[in-house]
Amino acid sequence: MVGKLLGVPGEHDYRMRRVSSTPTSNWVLVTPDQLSLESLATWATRPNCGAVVTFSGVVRDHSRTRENVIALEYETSIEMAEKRIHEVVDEARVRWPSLEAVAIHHRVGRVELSDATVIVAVSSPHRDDAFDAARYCIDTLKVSVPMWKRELWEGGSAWSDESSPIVNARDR
Amino acid sequence: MVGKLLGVPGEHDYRMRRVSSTPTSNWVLVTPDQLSLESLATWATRPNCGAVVTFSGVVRDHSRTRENVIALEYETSIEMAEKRIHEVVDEARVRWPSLEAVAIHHRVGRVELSDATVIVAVSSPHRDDAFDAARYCIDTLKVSVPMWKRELWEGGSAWSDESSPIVNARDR
Amino acid sequence: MARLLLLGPAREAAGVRNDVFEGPTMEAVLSEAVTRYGAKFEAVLEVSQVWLNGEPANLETAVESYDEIAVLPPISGG
Amino acid sequence: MARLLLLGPAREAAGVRNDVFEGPTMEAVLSEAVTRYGAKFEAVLEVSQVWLNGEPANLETAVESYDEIAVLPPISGG
Repeated sequence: MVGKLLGVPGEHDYRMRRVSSTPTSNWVLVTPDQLSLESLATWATRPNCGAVVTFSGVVRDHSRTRENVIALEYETSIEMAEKRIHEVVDEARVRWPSLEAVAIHHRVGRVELSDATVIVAVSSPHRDDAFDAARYCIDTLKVSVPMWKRELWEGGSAWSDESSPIVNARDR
Repeated sequence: MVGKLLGVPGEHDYRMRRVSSTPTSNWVLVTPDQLSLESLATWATRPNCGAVVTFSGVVRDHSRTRENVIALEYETSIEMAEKRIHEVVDEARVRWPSLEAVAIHHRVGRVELSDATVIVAVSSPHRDDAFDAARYCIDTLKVSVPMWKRELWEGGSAWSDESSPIVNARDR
Repeated sequence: MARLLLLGPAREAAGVRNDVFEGPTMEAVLSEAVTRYGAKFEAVLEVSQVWLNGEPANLETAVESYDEIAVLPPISGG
Repeated sequence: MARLLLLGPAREAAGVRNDVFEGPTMEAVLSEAVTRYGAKFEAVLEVSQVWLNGEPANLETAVESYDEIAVLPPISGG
């Protein structure tokens, strides 16, 4: 089980990093449960950080090729996806060393209209870094994390055709 | 009372715009009450929008010139500030016509450590526009909205020296 | 009478947030304000902008009754 | 035996999510998989990438027992 060996869930990572002299932290989660923007943003808010930027991807009622979408359904290997999201976060920290907290949560399974499919929350002393890093995280997640989306409508469903070959986080 | 004539609070604006054929909406508020990221983000989430970006400015424990900041205190004319924030939003809509909902809330009075002083929430079908517009809104608010910040520490306070001459939103 | 609104450091230096003045110009109002509030206010005024009814104004701008003048030191919101 | 993990459209085309194969190479495993699952899977495989134990692999890569091979069609997360 490659993910078990190479990936660790966010909470564990958090505890490990807390003992370092410059405490930073990651919270990565791929889950069938509803996502909470408030949880991620509150968790990312730190007394030494002036800026918290969040991105929420939400299920919309249309796609590039289809109207009347009523839900999305995501399929993945949770451990493989979490490992790859950790690589996105690690690369973001290399590029923006001022980052404090970085949280990325992604849904699997069925997600209803207007619900969040993915949330990125980033804190930094500087807002430019927070904006740039949040954008890098979502842009890179979309092309580097194994995840497949079905569009559901009344009476049918199909794989999304907005797909791209998988690449590595540091190649973005 | 210039603000009363030219500015309208967000809720009123929202109701007015709802009757138009392409419903868009602004929610602008300058308030002594605690801000709620969840409220702004939930309000900004629309079924035709795939992306919601938020920026939260939070009170941090230091400034450019001072350590051990325990709180900030903002002074303004609420009506004048709301009018100028509306101008920021209007200009953002000119630059990014795809924007759906735009909410900007700003605290006045005393704000404690780690609490939000300002929150921007923007939704759009496209995440690039949502990121760019949110960033424009906070960058422009900082140089175009009349607002004065005192830094408070144990036993003293002083006006922030991170200040800049006021400019117009469309000149940014 | 026109209303003068003093904000942030201008309010602090003047010791008041609202006051009233006769015109006829911005220059007349502001020099009367310096006389009334003193050197500390003058120092803040030098780095401030002035608005008339929410729009940028200059020293020549005419001031009439019910106008609102605002003194805006460099801002620090967000 | 090595484990084959089939995800998204590859899982759908194959009709299974997990399967087991003998090596000795990626090429041997994948051509046996095409035989087992048929033309629809072959079409998906052609646009997919393959990983061995979480790292990109190619047709020459050796496959041993307990290895995990993943077939990754173009992704659509976020």
